[in-house]
Amino acid sequence: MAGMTMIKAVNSALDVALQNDPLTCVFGEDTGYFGGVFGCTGGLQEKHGKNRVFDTPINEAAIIAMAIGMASNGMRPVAEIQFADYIFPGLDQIISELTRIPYRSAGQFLMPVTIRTPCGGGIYGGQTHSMSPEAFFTHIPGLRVVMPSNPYDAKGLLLASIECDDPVIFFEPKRLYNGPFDGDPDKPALAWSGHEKGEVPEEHYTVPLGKADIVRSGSELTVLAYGTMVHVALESVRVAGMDAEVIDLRSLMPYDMETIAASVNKTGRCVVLHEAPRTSGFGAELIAQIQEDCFYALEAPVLRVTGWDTPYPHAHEWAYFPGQTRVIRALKQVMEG
Amino acid sequence: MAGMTMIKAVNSALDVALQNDPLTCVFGEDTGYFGGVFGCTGGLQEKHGKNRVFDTPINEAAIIAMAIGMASNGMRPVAEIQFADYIFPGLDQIISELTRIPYRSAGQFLMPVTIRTPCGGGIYGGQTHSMSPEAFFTHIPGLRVVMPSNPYDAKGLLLASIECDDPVIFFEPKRLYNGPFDGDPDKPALAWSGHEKGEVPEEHYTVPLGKADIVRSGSELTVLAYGTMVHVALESVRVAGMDAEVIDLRSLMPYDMETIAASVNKTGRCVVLHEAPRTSGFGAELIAQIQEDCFYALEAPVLRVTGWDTPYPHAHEWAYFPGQTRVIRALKQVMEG
Amino acid sequence: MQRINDNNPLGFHVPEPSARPEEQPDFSHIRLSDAGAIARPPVDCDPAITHETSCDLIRVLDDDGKANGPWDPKLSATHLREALALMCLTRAYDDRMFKLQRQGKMSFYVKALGEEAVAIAAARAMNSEDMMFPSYRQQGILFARNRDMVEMMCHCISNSKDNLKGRQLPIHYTWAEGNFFSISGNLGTQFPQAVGWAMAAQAKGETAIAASWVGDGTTAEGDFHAALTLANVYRAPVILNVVNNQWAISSFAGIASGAQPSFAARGIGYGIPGLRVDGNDYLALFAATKWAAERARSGLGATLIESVTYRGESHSTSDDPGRYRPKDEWKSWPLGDPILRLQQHLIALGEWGEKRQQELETAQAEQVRLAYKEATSFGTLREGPLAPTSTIFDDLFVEQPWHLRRQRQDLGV
Amino acid sequence: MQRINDNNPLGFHVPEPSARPEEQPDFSHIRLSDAGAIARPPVDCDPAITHETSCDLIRVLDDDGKANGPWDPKLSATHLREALALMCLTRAYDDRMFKLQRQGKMSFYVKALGEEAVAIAAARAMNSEDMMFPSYRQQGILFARNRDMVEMMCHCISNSKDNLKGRQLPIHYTWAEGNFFSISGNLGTQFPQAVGWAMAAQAKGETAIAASWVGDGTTAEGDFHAALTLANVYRAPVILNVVNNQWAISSFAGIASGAQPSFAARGIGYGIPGLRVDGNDYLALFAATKWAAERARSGLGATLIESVTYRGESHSTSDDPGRYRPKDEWKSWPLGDPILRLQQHLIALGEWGEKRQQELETAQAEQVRLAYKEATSFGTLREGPLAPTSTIFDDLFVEQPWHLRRQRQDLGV
Ligand SMILES: Cc1ncc(C[n+]2csc(CCOP(=O)(O)OP(=O)(O)O)c2C)c(N)n1
Ligand SMILES: Cc1ncc(C[n+]2csc(CCOP(=O)(O)OP(=O)(O)O)c2C)c(N)n1
Ligand SMILES: [Mg+2]
Ligand SMILES: [Mg+2]
Repeated sequence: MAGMTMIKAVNSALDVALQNDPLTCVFGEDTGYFGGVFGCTGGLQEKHGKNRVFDTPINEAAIIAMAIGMASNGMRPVAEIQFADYIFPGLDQIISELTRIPYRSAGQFLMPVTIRTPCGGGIYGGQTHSMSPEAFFTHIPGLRVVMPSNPYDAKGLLLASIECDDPVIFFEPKRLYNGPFDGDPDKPALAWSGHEKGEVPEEHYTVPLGKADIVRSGSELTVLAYGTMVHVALESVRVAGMDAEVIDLRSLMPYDMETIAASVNKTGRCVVLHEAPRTSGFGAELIAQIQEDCFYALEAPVLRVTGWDTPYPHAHEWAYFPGQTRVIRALKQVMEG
Repeated sequence: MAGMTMIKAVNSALDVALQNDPLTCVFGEDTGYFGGVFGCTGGLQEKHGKNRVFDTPINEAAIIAMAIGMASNGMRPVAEIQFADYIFPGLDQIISELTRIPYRSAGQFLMPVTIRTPCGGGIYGGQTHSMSPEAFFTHIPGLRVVMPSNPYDAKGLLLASIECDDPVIFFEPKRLYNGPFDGDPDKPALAWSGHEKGEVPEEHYTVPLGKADIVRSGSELTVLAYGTMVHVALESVRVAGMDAEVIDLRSLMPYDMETIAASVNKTGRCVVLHEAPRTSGFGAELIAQIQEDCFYALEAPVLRVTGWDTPYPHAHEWAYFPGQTRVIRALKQVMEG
Repeated sequence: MQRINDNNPLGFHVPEPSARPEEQPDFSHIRLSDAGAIARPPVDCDPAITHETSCDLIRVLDDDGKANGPWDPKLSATHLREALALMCLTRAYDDRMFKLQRQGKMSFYVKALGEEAVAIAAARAMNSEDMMFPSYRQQGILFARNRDMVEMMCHCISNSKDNLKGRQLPIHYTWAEGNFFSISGNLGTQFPQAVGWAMAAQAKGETAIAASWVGDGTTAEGDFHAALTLANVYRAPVILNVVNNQWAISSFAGIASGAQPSFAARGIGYGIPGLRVDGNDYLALFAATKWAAERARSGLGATLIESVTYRGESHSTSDDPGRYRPKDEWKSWPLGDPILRLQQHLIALGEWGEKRQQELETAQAEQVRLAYKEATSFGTLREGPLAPTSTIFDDLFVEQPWHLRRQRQDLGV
Repeated sequence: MQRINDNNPLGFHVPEPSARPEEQPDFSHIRLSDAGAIARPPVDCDPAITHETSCDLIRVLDDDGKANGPWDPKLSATHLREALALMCLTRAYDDRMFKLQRQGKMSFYVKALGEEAVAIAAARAMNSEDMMFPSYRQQGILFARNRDMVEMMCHCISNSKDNLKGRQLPIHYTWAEGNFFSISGNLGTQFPQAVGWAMAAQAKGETAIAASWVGDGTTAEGDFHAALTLANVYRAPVILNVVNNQWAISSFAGIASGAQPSFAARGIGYGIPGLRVDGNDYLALFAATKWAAERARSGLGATLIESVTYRGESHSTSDDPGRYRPKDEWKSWPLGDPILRLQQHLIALGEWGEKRQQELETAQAEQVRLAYKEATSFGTLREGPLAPTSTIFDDLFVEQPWHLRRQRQDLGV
């Protein structure tokens, strides 16, 4: 065990993967010598060589197409997209190719590709360094969508993603890279050191895909969250003094409906949180399925607390971010409902 | 009034727009001399000149970027993407540019761009000529999403879209181009001639954006549909002999929550239909909002009948298409719930 | 502000083809070279010197069917007869399948009529372990690699033996065993993937190379640029082919090429040598692919080959070319018919004749007929049997997750 | 199958820069030409003949600060002094803003250090009604077009007078009035948009042309290809600029250029002439832009101009260049500093001197200081006032729809 930030945990997962499988390689914009703009691939080129950890031209479609081509030739590529906001030039390669090739070839070509990309706001990144585009990806058949909320899960989930023969998109909430964030920008920044989930084994381990984590048990209501919002949820629940069950989804697709339904059937109330815009966000999917599977247990409408249906505004970042005030209001509202 | 197919109605709308506004132009792959692979732009080049109706290179990003550039120079471009399946190379220009420019320029540059594209299955088009990707677009802030279900609406909505200063994506369900389709592939194909909504004025008119159409009133339950599924809904309701209210959404974003809520509050039961894959499809958004706004009126869970979470399989098209059998089953189930 | 006005079109420029329906075909814009006229640079040449090879036309066969010049690959008569047979087989297969589609036996078909040499020459100039990332018009590769015709047909009619379980439109073959990638319905996507495959071969220290094909129209897609950029930067062992068959559905090649009629010339700006080849000349095509393959195998990187040919048939079974080009345009095509030209060459060599050609055609027609008969014994799209319906939920994830299981159960399969 | 092994890297090829931290800077790969050595083709030349102009380096100013050869635009001393002042103003502004960012006054900043000539020369060689689609490193255009500096700063500190209502990261200016498009944070997207704008100008029969800029790294994006393809096909009156400042964050230009170091050379394959210009030579840049503008206005279409320069500062305030390149690399840059070179020229002409330079710098520092003082009087990012919070829901739709109204109410604004 070692104290690790989420950056270090991601780095450690990549290091282990490169070590264990000679067919794994790591690439993206600035990921080679420099080690990535957030440092997630730092030191890996030096250690594993520039044939296995290298820079790419600035073309997200090319990055993903290259990963597809490599996978079709038996490799296990891990591609980085510098910011989730910049993934769209590569989206066609994901929708029309990466996720379709195993299907349309009837399994003749598998696509064990992992795409890592930092997402989310809270760093004054403005509208092009803050997006949470996960909902788009949950609507793509054949794609696994993963988002960790802490260093321990980040390493375990990333190794599970890399080792999985399905294509995976792995979102890293950049606001959590250096410490947990409870949604209050005025507090001094927290660090992972000292945090239970900041203790990460140096060696190989995995956290299972498709399994949510009940990060706080409770009986009054269920809060569903992932990424940064997990920490906002925990703190909001604490401040509001509620006996809430907080579930960290970890895998968004396939999501862990079993765990979700068990909780909502128990509590009868639910709030869903995400940073992404509200309309057709992933919260909508969760709510649609919850009301179908848990209808008769529900005592109030399931509420969503989300980003607004606008780009992430730079100066008004904290009016956009679904922080504690809004979360607590929803928690209370759902209890009254 | 004239009998028009949906192809003719689209063509007539473009013709009127080109006639009325010298700043309107129409372009896309094969849209010039040939008049489009479905004929929607047929005859327009001959009539309005090749400076206003022309072919583009095969690059969907270029097509949309060109439209953006033209709009920024005061024009009102109408771009065609040959199949909705092929829009993804252009998605970055839609997400990062078209819909953001008015916002990020604080209104200095408006984007009165209309993107037309045929969508949906039912023509044995296989996985690359059958997609219904509308849900992706409903998650993009600042974009209007429109899908007509008949020639009359097609013309009126298309003219409204072109004349609107907001960017609009206009989906044309290709299975409806030549006639309504009730979901039964074994019946002889129907034609628009004789259909009430196949009677279309030759001149200018608009159908308002953002307004749903109650295509059948009823009191027992509400069926929400758009595009091809409107016809499947109507026929299923008829076959099942139910007193259902069938709502044709027409505009998906912004959608007409007022009409939807009024209906669901009245009936207490609701089924949502779409051809697109289920998970994170647009049905999820509708259900999430309905259960929030109409919770206490609901007597059963809102059900979705949708395409599966797979690409559109070629040979098993009819096992994928959410046809009458599945719709009727859901109608019954929601009545029992 | 001046308004748009048809009478005053000002500077707006949209390229137009030389002839539209009812007009005289006109190919005077096609820049021809004499057979044998273009020098063959060494494979380790500086890409910058390939202006001639990329802007003029590399041709070996002259009008009399004689082979000329430095690009003559000097193939044996046996090789040439095999090549001819493969081109004829492609055409025989296409003819029958196209007709069957018209009869409603399958949903879609695409012919390679007039450009059969492109695929056959490339496939034969490469090795069987080399990986192919074709577009939908290189079915010839499958014949050249001896794929079972019955299997090909089973795919096209989506029956119970379709190796793609009915999931793909006809002619979107996949054949991993034969190193033939999954054909995409999305234009151009396979171009940069081929580069990725080639990079992996490099990384693994293998010797196989990759090749990919796009059409003239498809060069406009961003993925074309992605492929050239990757291939250049990583010096990948890949052959990038543009099949310039003059048309992209209804758009003539000028809607992609604009003022620069050579697509091969695009390569040079990316540090990639360009070869512009008579696409109806089997010998020239074979030689060009050999050159590129040797370059790739020597660690020198990619080559961009443009095959100048003509799409003899409609784009697919879904369009009528009479609506956008002169009906008989193909007849005026200055590079002729690739099959006739190779025949003429063999005849000139004294290695072929009318009779052998007729025997070949008869035998192939029978082969295709029998194959179709056998294929239909495994079902057809309309009448079945198809792959089991439950298979529509397979192959998305290595293990079927709960949501697909539920959906399968919902469908009752 | 052979496995990857560090000891046996086989054919895998990844370009490497000539020097990394702690190593000696080395620019021997930069192909220089003598000032005045490159011929100036007529603007209606065939793009195919622009190999020399696109692969060698168009230079006017020699080492002694003398102007040479056919590209000398023969500008007046007054013009040159203005140009110098604008470049100095860019630098003075950048310096102060960069420092203020370090002090936490704004969230982000990007300098144009070392490449100031690129934007100023282009802006001055074009007309004020011409439309600019810049990247984030052409702030000089705003100075050349006399944008109010206080307004620029109000945007950067996102205060109540920010004309973008605080919605954009600093330096992502928009100024419609000054024909300056909305800068995107997404690389390359504006390149094909500029072509669309130019096509609209054509369609409307107007005389204005457009220009756009991307960096060396950004040439790899698909939108670069989209722009060249559109510009070629529609013969659009647009100037497409590549600012090759040797670095794209931590990646050297070779990660985009591969074996073909000239980005200007890409144009030829698209039927677009290429000009490769000493990017630190104001005279050469001005002349190149003039040439391209004349070509565009004559209905001859686009030009691709590569400005060869060096990014003197970090990529932005977010990175430390000492981690990926030699700290003093800029000092070895063979094309020097664009400001010093223009100064030297003016001094050689007897039109400038130490003292005037010092006066200029003092005055500009004061101008910037005062402007910042005034800007802060309208608020700052951290302390406000900002645009009213309710504005975050504006400008998405012409009329605010129900869902945004609800969200605004939910936020209580
Ligand atoms: C991304 C994408 N855009 C559009 C299409 C529709 N489409 C299919 S084939 C075709 C024309 C292709 O022409 P070309 O590249 O010249 O190839 P050819 O058919 O002549 O072999 C078009 C536009 C598509 N399949 N994919
Ligand atoms: C689509 C996209 N991908 C990645 C990025 C992240 N990014 C911002 S600037 C940059 C480097 C650009 O380098 P270059 O084009 O050379 O321009 P320069 O900064 O040198 O002016 C990168 C990778 C982005 N902004 N947009
Ligand atoms: Mg073609
Ligand atoms: Mg750069």
